[in-house]
Amino acid sequence: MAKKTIREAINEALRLEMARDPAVVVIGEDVAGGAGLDGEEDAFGGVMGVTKGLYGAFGAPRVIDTPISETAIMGMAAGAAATGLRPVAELMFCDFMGVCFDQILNQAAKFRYMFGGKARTPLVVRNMYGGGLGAAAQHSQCLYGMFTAVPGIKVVVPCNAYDAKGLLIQAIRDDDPVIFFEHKAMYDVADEVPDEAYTIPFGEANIVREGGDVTIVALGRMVRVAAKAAEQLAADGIEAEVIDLRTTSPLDEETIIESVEETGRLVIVDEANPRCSIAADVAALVAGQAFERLEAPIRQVTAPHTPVPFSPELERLYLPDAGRVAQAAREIAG
Amino acid sequence: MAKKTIREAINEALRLEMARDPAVVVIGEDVAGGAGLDGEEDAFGGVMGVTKGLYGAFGAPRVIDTPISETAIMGMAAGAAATGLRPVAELMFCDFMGVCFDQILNQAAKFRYMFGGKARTPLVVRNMYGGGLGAAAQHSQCLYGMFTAVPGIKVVVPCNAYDAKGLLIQAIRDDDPVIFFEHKAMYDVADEVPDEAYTIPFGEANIVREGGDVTIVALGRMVRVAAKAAEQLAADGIEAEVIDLRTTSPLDEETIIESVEETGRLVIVDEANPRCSIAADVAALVAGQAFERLEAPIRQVTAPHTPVPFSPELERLYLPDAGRVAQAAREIAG
Amino acid sequence: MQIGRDDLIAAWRSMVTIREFEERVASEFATGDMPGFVHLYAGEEAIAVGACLDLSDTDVIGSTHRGHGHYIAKGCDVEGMMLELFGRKGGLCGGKGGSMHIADLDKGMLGANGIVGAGAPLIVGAALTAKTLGTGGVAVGFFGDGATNQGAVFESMNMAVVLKLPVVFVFENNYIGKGTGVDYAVGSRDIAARAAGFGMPVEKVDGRDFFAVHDAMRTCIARARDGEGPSGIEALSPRYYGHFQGDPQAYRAKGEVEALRAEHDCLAIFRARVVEAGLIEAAALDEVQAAARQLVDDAVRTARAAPPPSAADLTTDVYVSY
Amino acid sequence: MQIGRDDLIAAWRSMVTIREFEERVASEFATGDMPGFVHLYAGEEAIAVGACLDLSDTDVIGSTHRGHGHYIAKGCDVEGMMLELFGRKGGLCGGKGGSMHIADLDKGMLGANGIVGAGAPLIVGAALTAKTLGTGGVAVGFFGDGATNQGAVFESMNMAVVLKLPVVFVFENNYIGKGTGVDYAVGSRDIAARAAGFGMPVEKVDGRDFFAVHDAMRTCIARARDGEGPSGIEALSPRYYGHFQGDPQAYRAKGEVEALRAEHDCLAIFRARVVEAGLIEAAALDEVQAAARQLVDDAVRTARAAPPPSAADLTTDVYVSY
Ligand SMILES: Cc1ncc(C[n+]2csc(CCOP(=O)(O)OP(=O)(O)O)c2C)c(N)n1
Ligand SMILES: Cc1ncc(C[n+]2csc(CCOP(=O)(O)OP(=O)(O)O)c2C)c(N)n1
Ligand SMILES: [Mg+2]
Ligand SMILES: [Mg+2]
Repeated sequence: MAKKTIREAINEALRLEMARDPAVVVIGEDVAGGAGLDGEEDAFGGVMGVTKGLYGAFGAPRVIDTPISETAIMGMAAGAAATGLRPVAELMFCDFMGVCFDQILNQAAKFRYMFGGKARTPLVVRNMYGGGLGAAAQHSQCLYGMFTAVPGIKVVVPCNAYDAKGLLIQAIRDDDPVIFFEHKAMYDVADEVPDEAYTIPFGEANIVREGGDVTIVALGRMVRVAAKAAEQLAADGIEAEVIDLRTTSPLDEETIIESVEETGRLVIVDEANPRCSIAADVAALVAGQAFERLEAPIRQVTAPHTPVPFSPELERLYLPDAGRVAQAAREIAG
Repeated sequence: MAKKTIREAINEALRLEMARDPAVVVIGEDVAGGAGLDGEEDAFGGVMGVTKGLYGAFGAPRVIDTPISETAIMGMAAGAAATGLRPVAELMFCDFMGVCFDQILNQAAKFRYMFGGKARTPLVVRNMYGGGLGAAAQHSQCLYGMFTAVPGIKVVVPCNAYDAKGLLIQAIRDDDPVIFFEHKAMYDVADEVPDEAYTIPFGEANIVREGGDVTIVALGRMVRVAAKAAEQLAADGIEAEVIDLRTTSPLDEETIIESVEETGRLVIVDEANPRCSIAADVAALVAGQAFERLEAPIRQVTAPHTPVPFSPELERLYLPDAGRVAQAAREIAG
Repeated sequence: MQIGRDDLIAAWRSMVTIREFEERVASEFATGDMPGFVHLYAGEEAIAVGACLDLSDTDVIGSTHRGHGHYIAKGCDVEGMMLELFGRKGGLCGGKGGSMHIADLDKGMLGANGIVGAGAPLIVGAALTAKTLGTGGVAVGFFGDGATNQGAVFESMNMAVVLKLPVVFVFENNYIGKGTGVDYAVGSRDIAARAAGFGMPVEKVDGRDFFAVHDAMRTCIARARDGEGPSGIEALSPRYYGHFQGDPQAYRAKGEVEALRAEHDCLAIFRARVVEAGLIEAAALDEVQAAARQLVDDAVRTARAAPPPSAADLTTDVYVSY
Repeated sequence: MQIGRDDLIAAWRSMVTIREFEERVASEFATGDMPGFVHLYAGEEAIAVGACLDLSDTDVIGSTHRGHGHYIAKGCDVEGMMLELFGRKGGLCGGKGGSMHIADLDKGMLGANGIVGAGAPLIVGAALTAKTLGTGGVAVGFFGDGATNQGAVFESMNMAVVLKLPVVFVFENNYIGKGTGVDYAVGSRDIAARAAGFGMPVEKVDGRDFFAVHDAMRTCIARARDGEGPSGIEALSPRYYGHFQGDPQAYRAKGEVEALRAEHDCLAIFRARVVEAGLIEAAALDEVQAAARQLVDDAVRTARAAPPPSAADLTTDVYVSY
């Protein structure tokens, strides 16, 4: 089995599904690139090169470059999904949901319910989230919480190449709208990824590390932060169980609760701002359903209630790190 | 002191502030109505008649009817706020934030931080939220949680006419962007409201009812539901303390925690969907900061994770009611 | 224009069914038994029917908050809609959608929409499906004069032109958006010309004249089917009722609606034309209208007798699987 | 056009300062010491400077992600921007904004914007302030060819026309939006005509010719100041660098940029014009350019020597009061 980066894993997932199903199309700005210009075709292959080569393999009718019109992109994808295609639309940065949220919030998410169960909307929206690249306040947010809040939407936040491929293939074959979050600073992270197609079911969290002293729930890039913290804690003789949510909607409540019932202690690590976040959501779940077994306050390690700062020094302070996670765990696992 | 409806209280707040400060303008669709037509001027005064009469009192330059272009409305208001006006923009239904969220999420909310503290954006966005009128999935949502999640924004959710007037005047005089939520089914609810201008500070929850057995935190229309539940509980000898949040950002953490430290029990009532909600946010706060004094699981009484149904029978089942709140309280106050 | 007798009868049936339906909904809503908000299409029948007459179930339409007429013109079930408007079990959306979300995907009716302008990207998507899968279908979107100022509509026109998609934009200019006049809200004061500036032909027609609408649409639909890309029409016709039921229409001149009904009603215009041209005899038209009235009357009786959705329906249909 | 010598010198100073700044940022960014993303304006200097020459601090401009040129043309502090681009204390935004959010409200620079098209409603708002408070100011918004396809820009043009606001829309057509050509992305293939369809005059000019831009803008600004409402210009001029630094520009033909630099550079055109017309002697121009280079060099030295923001800055400036 070959090592592949998250970039390669996602590209491979798209390739396999486009080859398997003619209804799968990729839509977005510069998903190929070079349209209407004198240089190369497929000049970008997505701003991060994730869709590179798909244009050559499947051509313009399946890899669709668009004007800078996210509302039209998302709505076109939603309308196409409701009428027979399986579009994978690229939003580029999740921050741009601000200009096109209606087509997800009020359209794609609600078709099935509003239309009395008669609609199917197999739409996938790929987007980039997260800090670490100095992209500042409008290109670094973690907005998966807002999508998780919307009934009718599924939300995926993979943390490695293996999961990214399996979850994306699942998302494309899924009959509901799925928002797929990719961390912009993780595309080059590589691990073992099979060449063939495989799916990872939604709503099944991954226990990255077993431990009986404290449960650390994390998602996306924060899973690696949590794992690093767990190592530091192990050195102090504290065994942390690290849970990667993989999907926030559906949420694997069972795995979280079972773990906390064992450890009695919970730390949640979320790169997002704290208010109405996934961190708060998981804390509330446990405070409601595992209270009797809880032996300490639930700690959330998140970004502060501020926009993402530009300066690298400030951004480093803004982002949760292993030290803060370990510290939070020590405070309650004492 | 005269009894006034929430509609009248809001109208009065706008009148007083417009008279007091020439920089205050009202912007929105049919905030007057009748523009370019042969009938009456000020024909609508807002879809619910809340701004009725302002046009006559202050004229077109201060009461600005617009095309159906929410992005331009919100952005114009944000840009005007950043350059010297104090606009009160009307979004009509909060559900419409989907078509204009960027101007709040990425613009108004972030100016001050991105520009290094040099910007002031005294913007107020009035909107209607909530169910109960059979307005269905795209006109009944409770989206205050999504705005609460955004650093740089303040969020107000009044539950009666007195608070609506005082909080709106505060919002207009406030130098930060404020999203002001009005429940569409409560405009005719009346109580004692002074004629003169007064302000209610943000971040100060209101203890609607004192009690030592269980704390019930609620907001907006759910405050009345919580109060009703408290009466039912009193009949069973359970004394509930009912807290009206008034503003979700800033959040009065102190009042909530002090109360739970007394009662040891918490129920949160929120008309919104459950995931990443204010209910979850408050539960997480208490699970982190009042855990030692907590004697029972934290219960959330919210709408289910579904869109808002149209049929009145289904909508009644969808909305939290006093019976469910009392039941949740009994389960933990037993 | 040559339209066969059967098609003319079909068109008349659609137009009078819409009129009978809307007039009846007005009175039913007034009883207080019909929940929520309803926006009535009476007065604009010729637009929906002229636009949809040549469409089949493989063609898709996107509607607005004022969707009853588009729904009937597209051949969807009248009783199913009446049940839905009353929020009853058996309603076309199971009572979960109501008037503002009335839809029938099997018939290519992609739904009314409570968000003004939001249907535009959706029908562009339906057109993308048709082009990508080669179904030969076209997508027709309806938009009010007010909706033409929404970013979603502008972006969609450009997108359809760029991707050369089989879309027809139907701009229903009833000269009012809620309580605001089109000459105030549309800065250019010309919806068709502004739309044409996006790079597609847009023809302005009298929306009260079924034949004018049908002629113009025939050209647009043929162009779309031939792979020549999008186009549009601006059809002018008034609405007879308020923006929503309960709206006193203070923004309109006294007697404005009465005059419009008396002098330029689209049904009367159609009737006069076909009778004078000897295409259909008045009696036949009356028969069709009587049948339509009966159909609506039966639908109301069925709807009023129908039970509400069951409690279990509250949490179904959120996801295909979760 | 008659522009006094001082104004010509000022224009030249702005243009060469932008050029020197951008060329230097390119090399500084290449060292890896400059964080984040930068989008360079080199090649388009005549547009920003021609558009801003007649503006005062009471006039407001709204910029784009490619904002360095607009910022300098509006007379904002060069050292403050260089510090900001390096994310240092003392940067104009305290190191919290960076290149994509460079702003100076005191000088009427409402900010670069990381969201394409989002500046449009904002400058309409600035114009509303000017009109409501009677400041006599105008608002000028800059938008790329790609941005002209955003709903926010379309809605804003209509809003400005409806409210007759003192806005000037400057469409900077460098014929590329990231990696997509304008003739692909703009279905009508004519930005100016499409914009004019919204009900305002929009003139197409050679954006490499400072004088052409300035002339057209003079008319637009006068119109706005006289309360006659919005207008716009479409100015054509290429960008010399990639979409962002690090972009290999594979979408461009080989030698395309080199040819543009050699044959149609806006600085060369300006220089030739004023020297040949005997308005300014070459030596004076060289002096100004040398000073600009020195200014930028000093700014880099200051920025590289400056400390980062302090940790406490992370949580300040979120609210005026909370
Ligand atoms: C995005 C959005 N903005 C505002 C509204 C409120 N609203 C519903 S219909 C309407 C007027 C629409 O006018 P027009 O497009 O001319 O259609 P008509 O009602 O005349 O058929 C408005 C403002 C909405 N539903 N969605
Ligand atoms: C809403 C939004 N969509 C997409 C992007 C990504 N993006 C940034 S700049 C750009 C291209 C802009 O092209 P144009 O408007 O022509 O300006 P230019 O870069 O040529 O100056 C794109 C697609 C963005 N920042 N915001
Ligand atoms: Mg209308
Ligand atoms: Mg460009």
